[in-house]
Amino acid sequence: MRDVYFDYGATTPPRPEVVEAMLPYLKEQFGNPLSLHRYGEAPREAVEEAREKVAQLIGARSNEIYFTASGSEANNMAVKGIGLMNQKRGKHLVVSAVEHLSVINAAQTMEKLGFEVTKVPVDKHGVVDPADVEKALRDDTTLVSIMHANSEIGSIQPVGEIAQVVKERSKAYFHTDAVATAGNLPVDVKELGVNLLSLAGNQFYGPKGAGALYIKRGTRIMPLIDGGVQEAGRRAGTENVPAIAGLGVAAELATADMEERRAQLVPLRDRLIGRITSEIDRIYLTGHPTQRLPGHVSVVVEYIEGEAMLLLLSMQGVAASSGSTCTSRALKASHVLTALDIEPGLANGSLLLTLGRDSSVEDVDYFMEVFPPIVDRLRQMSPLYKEA
Amino acid sequence: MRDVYFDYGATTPPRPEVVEAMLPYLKEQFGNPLSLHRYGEAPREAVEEAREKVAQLIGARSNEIYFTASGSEANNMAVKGIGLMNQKRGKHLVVSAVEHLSVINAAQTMEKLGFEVTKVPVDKHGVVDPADVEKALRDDTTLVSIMHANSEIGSIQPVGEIAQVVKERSKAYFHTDAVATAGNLPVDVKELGVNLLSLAGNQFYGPKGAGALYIKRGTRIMPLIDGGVQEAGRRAGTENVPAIAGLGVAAELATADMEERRAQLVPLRDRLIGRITSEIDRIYLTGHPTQRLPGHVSVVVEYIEGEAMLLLLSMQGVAASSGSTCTSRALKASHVLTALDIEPGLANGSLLLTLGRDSSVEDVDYFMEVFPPIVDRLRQMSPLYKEA
Amino acid sequence: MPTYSEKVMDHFANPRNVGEIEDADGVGSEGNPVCGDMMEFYIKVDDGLLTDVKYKTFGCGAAIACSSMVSEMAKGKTLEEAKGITNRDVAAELEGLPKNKLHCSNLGADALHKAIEDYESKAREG
Amino acid sequence: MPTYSEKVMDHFANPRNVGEIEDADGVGSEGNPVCGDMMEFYIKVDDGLLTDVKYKTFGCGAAIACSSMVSEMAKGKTLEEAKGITNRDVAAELEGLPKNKLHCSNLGADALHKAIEDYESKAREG
Ligand SMILES: Cc1ncc(COP(=O)(O)O)c(C=O)c1O
Ligand SMILES: Cc1ncc(COP(=O)(O)O)c(C=O)c1O
Repeated sequence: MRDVYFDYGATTPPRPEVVEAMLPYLKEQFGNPLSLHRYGEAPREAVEEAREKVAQLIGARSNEIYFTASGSEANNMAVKGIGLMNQKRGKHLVVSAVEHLSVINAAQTMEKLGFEVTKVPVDKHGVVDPADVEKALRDDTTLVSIMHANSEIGSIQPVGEIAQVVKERSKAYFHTDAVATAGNLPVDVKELGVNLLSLAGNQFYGPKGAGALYIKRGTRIMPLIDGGVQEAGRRAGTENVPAIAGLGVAAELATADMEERRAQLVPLRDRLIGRITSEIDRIYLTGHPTQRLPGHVSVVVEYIEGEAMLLLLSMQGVAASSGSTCTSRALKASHVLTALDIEPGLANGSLLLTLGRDSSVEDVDYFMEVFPPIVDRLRQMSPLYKEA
Repeated sequence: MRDVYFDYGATTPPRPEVVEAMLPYLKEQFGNPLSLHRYGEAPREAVEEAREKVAQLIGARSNEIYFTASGSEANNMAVKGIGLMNQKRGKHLVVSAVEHLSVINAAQTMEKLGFEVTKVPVDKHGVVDPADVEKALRDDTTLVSIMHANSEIGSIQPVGEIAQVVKERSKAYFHTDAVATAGNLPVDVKELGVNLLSLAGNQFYGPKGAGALYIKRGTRIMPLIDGGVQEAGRRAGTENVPAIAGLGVAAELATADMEERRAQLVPLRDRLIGRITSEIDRIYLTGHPTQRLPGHVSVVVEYIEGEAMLLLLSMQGVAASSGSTCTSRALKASHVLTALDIEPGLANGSLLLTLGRDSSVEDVDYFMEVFPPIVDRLRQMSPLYKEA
Repeated sequence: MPTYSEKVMDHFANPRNVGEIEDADGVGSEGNPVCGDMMEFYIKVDDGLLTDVKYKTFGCGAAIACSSMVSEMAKGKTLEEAKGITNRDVAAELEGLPKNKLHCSNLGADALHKAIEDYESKAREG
Repeated sequence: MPTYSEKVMDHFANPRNVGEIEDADGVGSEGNPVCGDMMEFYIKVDDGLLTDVKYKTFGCGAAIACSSMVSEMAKGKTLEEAKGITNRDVAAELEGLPKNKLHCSNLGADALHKAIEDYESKAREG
């Protein structure tokens, strides 16, 4: 049986160079970067070196990079920090309907704190229309947060255009959640024209526990975690030096081989999309057919349920994921598939195949060997299929 | 030259067992604990195992342990999360004047959001009088946060008594910042009678990037980091599995050898305090003489400045720290020493020597060899000493 | 998949009695695709005994395993005995189900009961 | 201590011209212990030349190094030349100071200027 990891979207394996770079800071170089003595030196330098590498990855200055422990923390910091800091100017936020829950739920918390939130819809491919963002803007809007790409359906948003609209038509800050793209696709904060941008190391072969928020110079933001002087006073807490060092190396490696990786993944993705949609009937691609993350394949399969597919795939050695109700710990229908107007029964047939560095044509072809019989088998026992 | 690390208070070296326990999750077992397939299994089990070990360390149930990335995050989560969630009941918080900045500054942020904060004073040993807490309580108090021990002056607070007073005299939740004590001294949430408690792995030979907030069952609290379903929906973000696994092992080891470690450190501490205060004149212990952290020695040295002492100590191989204005990145006088009514000039002569696992009598005696000449030398060049 | 017991996985991977009964004496269904789980049970009754029990299931691993387990537990039982089978019994027989699956996926007994009701109401009418 | 240049560390570890001048022609001090840095400069003046410069310093590494550097830069200079020494010159001569030390600890030139003022006001009076 072949071992196929098709869940790079859940998390990526840290590259050996990344782990190697972390080890010294778990061992001899365990010091606190704030320490003035020699134990603080190497850790402090490691953190600043990583800051430069992350800055380079996204075309920022290093003093605009603030380390966090996750993409979710970066998103919360952006949404809450901008909202709370700028409330005198207004208490209105704009997000899209397909944002990651760390943006959606942070916005919901802001509602509880007296803010108003407008959710911009998406088209059937999950893409935001800049004109809809424009319509949502108000005099009292202080933040617009539209993600760069959605990890559930792969669609890439026209963030540059949206940022332009926000800049021209309002005084709001513009944040983009680039957790799914940074390190995987070219991301340049200046080209995109964003004020804030979130990223997370575990999405591009870096370690867990290390993310970052880019905050453009001059942006007024309140810390999410108050306390000491770490991260220029904007994010307190002893720095997670090993993870930050690992994030730096991951950023450096990603900068170097991003093109190569994209060139590897896009054909694999398109091969898989092509085969899966032509060889199996009543299966539909979700998200945009071309404006999508490299390596990202998401479908809904009619008449059957996602978790059952995952279990049978797993028995064939394939690790994948699903946005079905049953596979969400919260047991709620995916808000993303709901926003696409996919009807809930169909949404429960969601299957997510995310390819990465180690994926090969052989993996794709093996998948297409084992998957059709699984679909058949589940459909044969489905009361819906019979009815159809 | 001897290499003496007397800055365990800044951070502790992870024990080899801790690092060992982390490695698999940086490598093969890189999966996301939320994943339903086999890559998610071991990481998920590691997180839950660590949760049990941390629970055991502090006498809690494992479902009352919420992992965070740092002590500061846990403190912010407690102060802001309780405050914001319970605002209908009141908007008054009580903290002590010597809390860590992650509590003090979080409380200050709450003031900006319309809350009132009462700061309870401390006596000359930095200890809070439960009667003062009682006086500060109001009908609209929702949270009292008093630390277990202060890392700058070592004083241990009568947290059990204070918790009792808070429980009897108010409806407020009681939080204690046990970052300096958990893993180093016996801490039992039931004995202490607290509703919330913060801890951090890097303070007891665990990794950086892993802390926890104990939240007693039934406590109403708002997440600091909204998003996914991790940590029962109370703290979103992909779990930092390696760090959490390391924290678990550190907790387990600490539970096992805490007594031994205390028995090692208290005599060393007392030897150092005895020698330093008797062999050098015009040097004063800060914090409580006996109710203090094992291994914790803090003094103020008259006529000279902390950073200069640190530099010269460093040249002799001794790594220590100071609360002097010059050694704080914020270049502000330590709020802790200020709260003790130590006059600012004297506070600048602060020196902090924190001993730990690898400290020995030889280290103490070596320190007492090199330190007096340093004091002499700096005093000889001090304009204040001349005047005295 | 550590969240499922071995027994669940066995019934999921090798579901017993799957299928339809063309000339069923009773049919009952429970759940719906929106929730992610739906089961349809078919029974044959002879002299107060469930001589055959089959089902079709749309749903997760737990839903499929529960259907299979219910069919096994019910087959050969009297109608009264089968009515006494609860979702709880099914979960117990499966050596437990993950907490979050207990309510939404564990509908097999309910669907079976509906099939029996269907049979009984037809019997009364006919 | 990576935040300090080698030159700073050299002057901190081996401060030049430390001490008092008993019969100083001018004395000037700057800073105070509350801020963490205080320096007192003593000068001997002969025929408009600074024939001796000494100081005492309470403060951090930067403060001590700055005092030492100023004493070296001023010694042998004319009063006018010495007045021209700025804190910036001192920092430059030390191959830079950490940003957060530029303002609070770099008081050496100011203290020296005060000592010169003291000398000049005495000269006017006397
Ligand atoms: C008492 C106390 N609370 C909180 C903290 C903050 O912990 P962290 O640096 O993990 O955020 C510290 C740090 O040393 C501490 O000593
Ligand atoms: C688009 C997007 N934003 C945010 C996150 C949250 O990142 P983290 O799990 O690091 O908190 C994810 C996670 O996969 C994501 O895909």
